[in-house]
Amino acid sequence: MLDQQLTAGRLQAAGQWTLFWHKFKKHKLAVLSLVIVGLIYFVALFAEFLAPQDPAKFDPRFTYVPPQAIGWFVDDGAGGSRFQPHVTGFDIKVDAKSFRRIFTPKPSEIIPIGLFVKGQSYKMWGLFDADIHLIGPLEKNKPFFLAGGDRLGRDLLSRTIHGTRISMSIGLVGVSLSLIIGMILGGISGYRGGLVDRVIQRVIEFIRSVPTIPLWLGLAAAMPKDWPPLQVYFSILVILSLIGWTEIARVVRGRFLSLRSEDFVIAARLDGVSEFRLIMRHMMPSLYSHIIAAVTLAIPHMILAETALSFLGLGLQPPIVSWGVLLQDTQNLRAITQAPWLFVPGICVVVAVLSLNFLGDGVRDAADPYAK
Amino acid sequence: MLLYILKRIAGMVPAMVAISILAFTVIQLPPGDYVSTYAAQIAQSGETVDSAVLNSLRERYGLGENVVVQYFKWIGGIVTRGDFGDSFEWNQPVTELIWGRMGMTALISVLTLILMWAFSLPIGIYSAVRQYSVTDYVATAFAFLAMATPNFLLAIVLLYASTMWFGVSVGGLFSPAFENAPLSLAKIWDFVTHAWIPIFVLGTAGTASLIRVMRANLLDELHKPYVEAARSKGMPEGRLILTYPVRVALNPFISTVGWVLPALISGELVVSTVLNLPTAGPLLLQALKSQDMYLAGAFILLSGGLVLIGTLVSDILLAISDPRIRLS
Amino acid sequence: MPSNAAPNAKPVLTVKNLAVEFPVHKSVVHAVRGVSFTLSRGETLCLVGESGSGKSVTARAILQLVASPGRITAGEILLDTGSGELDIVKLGALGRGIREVRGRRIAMIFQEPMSSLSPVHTIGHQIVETILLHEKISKEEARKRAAALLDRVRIPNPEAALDRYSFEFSGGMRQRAMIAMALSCNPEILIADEPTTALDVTTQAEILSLLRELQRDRGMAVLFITHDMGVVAQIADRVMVMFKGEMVEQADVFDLFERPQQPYTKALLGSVLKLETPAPRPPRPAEESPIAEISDLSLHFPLNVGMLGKPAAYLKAIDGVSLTINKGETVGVVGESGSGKTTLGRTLLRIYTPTGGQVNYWRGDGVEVDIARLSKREMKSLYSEVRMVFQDPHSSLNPRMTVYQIISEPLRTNTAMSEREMRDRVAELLMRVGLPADGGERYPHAFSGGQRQRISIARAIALRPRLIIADEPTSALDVSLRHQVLDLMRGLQDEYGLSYLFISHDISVIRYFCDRVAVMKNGKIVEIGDVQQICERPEHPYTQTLIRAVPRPDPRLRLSAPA
Amino acid sequence: VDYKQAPMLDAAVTDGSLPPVAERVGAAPRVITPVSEVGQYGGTFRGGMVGGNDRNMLFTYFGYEPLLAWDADWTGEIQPNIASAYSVSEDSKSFTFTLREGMKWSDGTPFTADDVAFFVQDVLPDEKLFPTKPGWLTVEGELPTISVASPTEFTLSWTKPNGLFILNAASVYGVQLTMLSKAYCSQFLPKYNPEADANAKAAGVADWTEQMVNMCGVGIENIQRWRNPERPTIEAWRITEPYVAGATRVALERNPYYWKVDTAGNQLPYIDGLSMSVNAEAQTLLLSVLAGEIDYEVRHTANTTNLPVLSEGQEAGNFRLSPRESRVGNALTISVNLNSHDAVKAPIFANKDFRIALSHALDRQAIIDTVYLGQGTPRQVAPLEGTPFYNEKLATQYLEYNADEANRLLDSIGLDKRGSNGLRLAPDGSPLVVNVAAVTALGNMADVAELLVQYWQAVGVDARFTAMDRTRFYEEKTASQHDIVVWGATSGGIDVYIDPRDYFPFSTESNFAVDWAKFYIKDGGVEPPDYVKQQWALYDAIKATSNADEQAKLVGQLLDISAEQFYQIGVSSAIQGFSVVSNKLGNVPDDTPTGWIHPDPGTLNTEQFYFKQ
Ligand SMILES: Nc1ncnc2c1ncn2[C@@H]1O[C@H](COP(=O)(O)OP(=O)(O)OP(=O)(O)O)[C@@H](O)[C@H]1O
Ligand SMILES: Nc1ncnc2c1ncn2[C@@H]1O[C@H](COP(=O)(O)OP(=O)(O)OP(=O)(O)O)[C@@H](O)[C@H]1O
Ligand SMILES: [Mg+2]
Ligand SMILES: [Mg+2]
Repeated sequence: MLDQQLTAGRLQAAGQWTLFWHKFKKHKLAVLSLVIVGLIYFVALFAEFLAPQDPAKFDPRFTYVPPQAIGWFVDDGAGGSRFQPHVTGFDIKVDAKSFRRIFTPKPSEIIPIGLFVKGQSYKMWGLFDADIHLIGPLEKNKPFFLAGGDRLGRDLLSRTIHGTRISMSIGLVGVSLSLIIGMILGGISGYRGGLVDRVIQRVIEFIRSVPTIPLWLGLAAAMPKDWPPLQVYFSILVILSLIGWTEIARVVRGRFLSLRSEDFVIAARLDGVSEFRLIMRHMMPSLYSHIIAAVTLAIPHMILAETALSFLGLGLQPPIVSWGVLLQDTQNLRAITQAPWLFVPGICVVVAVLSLNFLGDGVRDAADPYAK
Repeated sequence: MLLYILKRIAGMVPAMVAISILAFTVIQLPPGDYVSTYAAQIAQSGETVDSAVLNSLRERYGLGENVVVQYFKWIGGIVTRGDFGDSFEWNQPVTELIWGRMGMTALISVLTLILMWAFSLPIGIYSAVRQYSVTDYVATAFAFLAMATPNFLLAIVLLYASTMWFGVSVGGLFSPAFENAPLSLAKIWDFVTHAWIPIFVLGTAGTASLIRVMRANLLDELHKPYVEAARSKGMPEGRLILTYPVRVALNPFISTVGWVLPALISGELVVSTVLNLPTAGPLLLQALKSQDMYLAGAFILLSGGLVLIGTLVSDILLAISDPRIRLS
Repeated sequence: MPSNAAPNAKPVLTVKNLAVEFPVHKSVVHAVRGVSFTLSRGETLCLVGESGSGKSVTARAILQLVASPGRITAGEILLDTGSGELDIVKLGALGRGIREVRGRRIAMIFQEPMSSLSPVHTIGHQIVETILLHEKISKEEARKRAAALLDRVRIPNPEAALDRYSFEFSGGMRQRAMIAMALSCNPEILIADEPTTALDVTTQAEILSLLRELQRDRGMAVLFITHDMGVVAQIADRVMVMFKGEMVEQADVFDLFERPQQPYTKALLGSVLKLETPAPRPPRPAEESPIAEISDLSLHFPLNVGMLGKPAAYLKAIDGVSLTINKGETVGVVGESGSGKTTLGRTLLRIYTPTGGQVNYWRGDGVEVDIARLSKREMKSLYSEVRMVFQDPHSSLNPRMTVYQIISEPLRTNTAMSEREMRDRVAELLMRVGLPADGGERYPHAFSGGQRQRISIARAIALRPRLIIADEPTSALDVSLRHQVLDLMRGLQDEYGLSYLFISHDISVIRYFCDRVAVMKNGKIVEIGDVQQICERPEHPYTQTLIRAVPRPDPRLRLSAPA
Repeated sequence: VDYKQAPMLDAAVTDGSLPPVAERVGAAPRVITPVSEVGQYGGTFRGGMVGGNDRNMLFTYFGYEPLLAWDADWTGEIQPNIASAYSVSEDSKSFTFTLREGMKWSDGTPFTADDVAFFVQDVLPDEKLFPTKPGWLTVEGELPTISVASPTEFTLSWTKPNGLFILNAASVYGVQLTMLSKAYCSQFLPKYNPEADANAKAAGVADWTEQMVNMCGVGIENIQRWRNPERPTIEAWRITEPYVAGATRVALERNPYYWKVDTAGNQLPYIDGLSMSVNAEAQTLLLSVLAGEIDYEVRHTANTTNLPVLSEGQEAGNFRLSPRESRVGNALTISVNLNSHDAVKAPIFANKDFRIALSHALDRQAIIDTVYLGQGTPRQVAPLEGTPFYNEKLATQYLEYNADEANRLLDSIGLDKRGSNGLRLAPDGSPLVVNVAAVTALGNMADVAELLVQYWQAVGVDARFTAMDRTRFYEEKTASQHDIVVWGATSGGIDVYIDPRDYFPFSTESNFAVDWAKFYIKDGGVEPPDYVKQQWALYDAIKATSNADEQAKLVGQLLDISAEQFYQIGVSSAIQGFSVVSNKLGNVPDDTPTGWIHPDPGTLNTEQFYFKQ
């Protein structure tokens, strides 16, 4: 007699993905995170258009200018008010003793702002010229610092927006690269065991012993001088990830050593599955939770790595900005005590990292057969 | 097992040779040498040095020689006399410098490590068992805040807060008064008031990632049938989780736990520098930056050796923790 | 009536209208629907029913161990604590209340003993821990007790066995370790979910008598889930039959066997009888050509690998076995639990590398190879010809792959089928082993033990193999399904002329399905011969005991049957 | 006179372990006029060092004890210090010094001309102790000879004139001559002690030279000067907790035999002891400063970047900012490499019009406002206005912000072709990429460099900023591999003739023409055009005379050539410096110049600093 309890039906086509999505959708925070991550990438993609200013444009009058607040209504002169989004200008005084600019908002100086305004021209994706910015002052050269200005009077908001691009792309390339290498080599090492394992483990030990700082310094000097800064940075990152895979490899190996004697792995082997597929499709999913956790943890690391790199005079070179580079400016007492708005990129890092993490959580749960 | 360990230890000799060559090569990699670093440093403060002086310095330090010759001299000294050479910058034998710092380093690192594990593992376990509870969210948020804050920054902020608001003197592990005083209760208390900042700063990022990794791995284990079987015996939940799934979930930690040894020396260089800790880190960083070759080399050799030992320890622990690994 | 239970004694356990549901993607599986029954002190209630009918879920519900996302949606489970009744449903899954119940009052033997033991703790550790949990005695004493228990469940060399790990145990040994662990709690109620599936009949008989003894001594109530009507006939006081999540019949064991009321029960008993006789099979050709020839094979596991990396001793799991499997033939392997059957099967596929001997295999292209000496790559070409059904379906199915992925995997690597063709093929396979096609998108853990076993079989026959090593492939199936699956396998044999190495402890299945039988004990084949001869005229004394111990599906035949 | 001493010494004098103060200060102590008032004894001075090699902090704070001394205002006037008097021979070849009667080392042994002779005869000529001789003590490679007339009088002489000798003797370098106590240090020389080498080996070092360096320090910048508490010194404080690796604190205590007194007859120093924290990083030190844990700081944290923070922290930290005058030639130097090894770039860089164009392309006021908080005025690299060598042309030419002029000049020198990105091409049609390097650690300069490239891009020069670590920067520019580097300026006061690196190819620190400079110091290099040789000749003439007027005239001529050649581009006049001074610390003057050869606060006479009670 057949088991008919489960009513016979069609074998579902995109079964697993539907299932995955169905489960993922239940994780509200993950969905929200997906949206935020989407937004972040949108910002990265359209940075030139979204940023009100050229990120490198400096203005001596506005060094360390505090953020301006957006006002919505202005006096129409007849006792009433009318709708006009605006920011206000500043009275600027230079403190004679500390040589610090003191900015006092001047409510009388109204700087009307608007959407899709003409501003500085830029080359969109390096392809075509444009000068429309999503938001900005109607009059081109009026001060507009929604997130304040930095030590050279550059617009922090624009810099943060442009920084999104680098931080959310190149850093992730580094993470993925070391992840992939780590998974494959660790996988082979743990699955095969024996001689292969010994060799790979010795290589790992060897790589772990490489002192990174002189390596960085050496690499920075070895890069051809006429390479654009982005290429240099990218190359350094790639090389870093080439030596950064050891930890994940050790973990994968450790788990594989015990996994490989599991029946389901043997069963897959008896199915004639290739070694690569066996490692990546059959064994690796048992480690997805760990890998997702490791990735979400590695991302802030990579984003912030630039900060440490710049400490040694490496890393990204101006005019390219990234969150890590921007955060570099916060690492002195001046920022902490007098210009807290410089931490805006830090908030971006936290938001990006948290949403990537919750996204990861959602993915983990959706891929976990036991989860609700 | 014993045989395995002996074999591994024997295998370390060639590995050490390879590492020493590597260390030596990498140290040579950055442009310039100690003397030019020195010259650059002097020049920076507007002081001058003669290029003749530089050349004679090079000669004195043997920097002019062929790299291979330099390597053999160096390694020869280490092997035959245990002599790691002299630090150019300090004009002191490297051995004196290194061991002086290692004690404090070990103390701080071990304290940090213990606190880190003591906090992160329970929290990690809790947030796995109570997935998506308030505690879990709080732990997650903390973890990522900690990860997303550059340690360097955290250190400065804490230092600032502690000096400006609590009036504790800055950096280091002791107040000047206790710096060279003999051990006493007061000195220990002084140490405690100073040590919490470095321990906190050094520990946060690590704690955060331990929490997340523990949680992730435990989540995978919690549904295994053997956990249910154990539960059916009526075991108290806490003990059950600790003896069964946690043991398996520790595997990733165990795989890399040995590397805390080399991290004693080469981890968190920048932070220890900012915090002005009398540990190996700042000395190594300084040696690397000033290309104080033998000092840096000795540290790297030491940490290379610790990598080897650490990996071995990890492998042994791995085998102890999981009998399935032992067999292979 | 052997029961110590006074006929009208107050029941220790009363289940009323129990319902358990599993919400799955877009729908809900009603695994248990309105089941009610009672269990009295000293009584044995046997729970039989179709595979997937909700037996295990019911049993788990009693201990609040329904796996998430399952929930008990209705009903009461009332436990008589001596000082009033306790509703387990209200206790919740965690917390002190339910912990007091688990183990101490109600202990459980899980259906899948293979996966229910911790892989990283010794057997001894797990049993000792259980003992210490419920009794205040010293560690040494607990250890002694554990050894005694292992001895009682017939694990050889119990002292040493305490220090071994579950993966070093054979399937049956693990199951017995599980039993020992459950018994070590001295429970008032024992829930045994198919506790003897992996045991040979002699061992099974001993375990059953052990249970009976305990029941007599302690007045333990037993809820015994099984599909083996022979076992039911031997031990049940009352029998409850489940079908599609509902209880369809409940009766005294004698009544049930004599006067089954429900069609399903009737069909069940009918299948039992059908299995009593061998299936009709074409005569063997006069000229047999072998497909695999095992000669003098041996495999020794190192034991207690010491500090110096030298094993203290070797366990001769296979000790000079010679056996020939002919084309189109089914060779059965029976034998004591732990005698090396599984190991033999695994060695054939080089999961273990034999320490000695040869395994000559004639490949589909006619080439003869020695499996014992093939390289990894050469071995790979054999995987599509020789397939395996694992003894433990649970651990052999990747928990993170859907059933569709699992079954299609051999197709994906060994054939050039398109995704669509694969889907059709998997649907067909599922249907043939009695699973609905939409089961393909679920993960293995969401199935019952018997369903998983069938998934395992479907995977093995997905390709067109020439030899299948089936390690107790039907142990978790109820009789009717078992019959159906065996017929399926037979059909494939007729169609493609494939050969089976069929490991089982169920003599009726062997008799029904095999051409020749090898009897194993202690790693050796003690007797080999035609199925008829072995079943009816066993020569070796062990075989004789074995055949004698086969439980008959007739309660009147049991030792203590009332006149 | 009735001398008084610090109370902390009273007990030792009473119990006889120290002689009475009058005996200790000698017959002719130097009398220091306190800056504002006679101070009080006592207290511990708290300072902060950064890193393991910050020995020159100790040197510039407490080790400026030269034979002769400069005044705090650096007017150029030379004061007696260890030497109470000196005379120069007519031909500037020999120099006679008179020492103070009864002056003693910190261990109580007499300080005499023999100690100087010990250095000049036994230490300086030694190839191992002094493989390279200090430049100011040699004249064309020749070392001085010394003749000791009496314990308090000696004469140093050369066969050729050494016109800059007295000037140098009053600078930090002058400390060199009186560093070693013969009584103590001779024990390490085989010449005086046959056991020296054996003793050295017994102490675990390679040979006697090493032991000598370890125990006596020998050179002014040797870290070992601050390591051996036993070494006798003539400085106001002697080391007690040495500056060794791993030390987190360095401490010094008063030298009871110090040979200076104040106008009231109090033996100096006023302050009992010094406690210097060793910080690994400047930010930590900054925090200590803000927390009021530092009594004087000028070396590491007193810079423009920190000015706002420090300025606002004055009250909380109980300190004030005391203005310091920076006498450097400019806020920074922009050096276009005249000796570029790049065949395409070399002629462009060598073209003065190119540099003029780059100069006109800069809006200096904007840069000053942005980076220097508006301090400073647009200037080229030149001696400061108000100092004797001010040269108006050098200081003020090509300052005007005039992009059109810049474009015109660039077009005129063959850079008129532009590529697809709108940037100029080299005459051979290849893209002209100009790398502008600056050192990351020097934040201000990197910031300026970042702005510079924007201005130059605006006139079509494809300038790109490269931040570098210090060593790489130094290596590249010393090998003349750079295009343009941004670096600090030096001499802008009377030190122009001591270190004229910014005004002609003088040393490898002359970033605009390292190869030519190498030729000058006879270290390979490339032979320069005549105008450079002319400058060299002028400088040699300066060194050959001790006549200040003559020297000033020659410096003027030399700078005229520099102005004509426009070697380097500047941005702003030197940025006003400051030092952090605890409000408790008395006798600290304001508005004094700082620098390396005229070190701050060493020239302020730290021995007369005191803590107000
Ligand atoms: N986690 C789950 N999710 C969804 N369905 C489940 C889950 N666990 C069990 N089921 C379904 O519940 C039903 C009852 O399962 P149960 O394990 O009780 O069967 P059983 O009677 O023990 O069968 P067998 O004899 O094969 O062990 C089965 O149809 C099974 O598919
Ligand atoms: N990996 C292993 N390491 C050590 N011993 C093992 C291992 N696997 C099996 N054994 C031992 O080999 C013997 C034979 O085991 P095997 O699994 O072949 O028995 P079996 O005949 O299949 O028994 P069952 O009917 O109980 O499944 C047992 O004593 C078992 O303990
Ligand atoms: Mg079941
Ligand atoms: Mg078996």
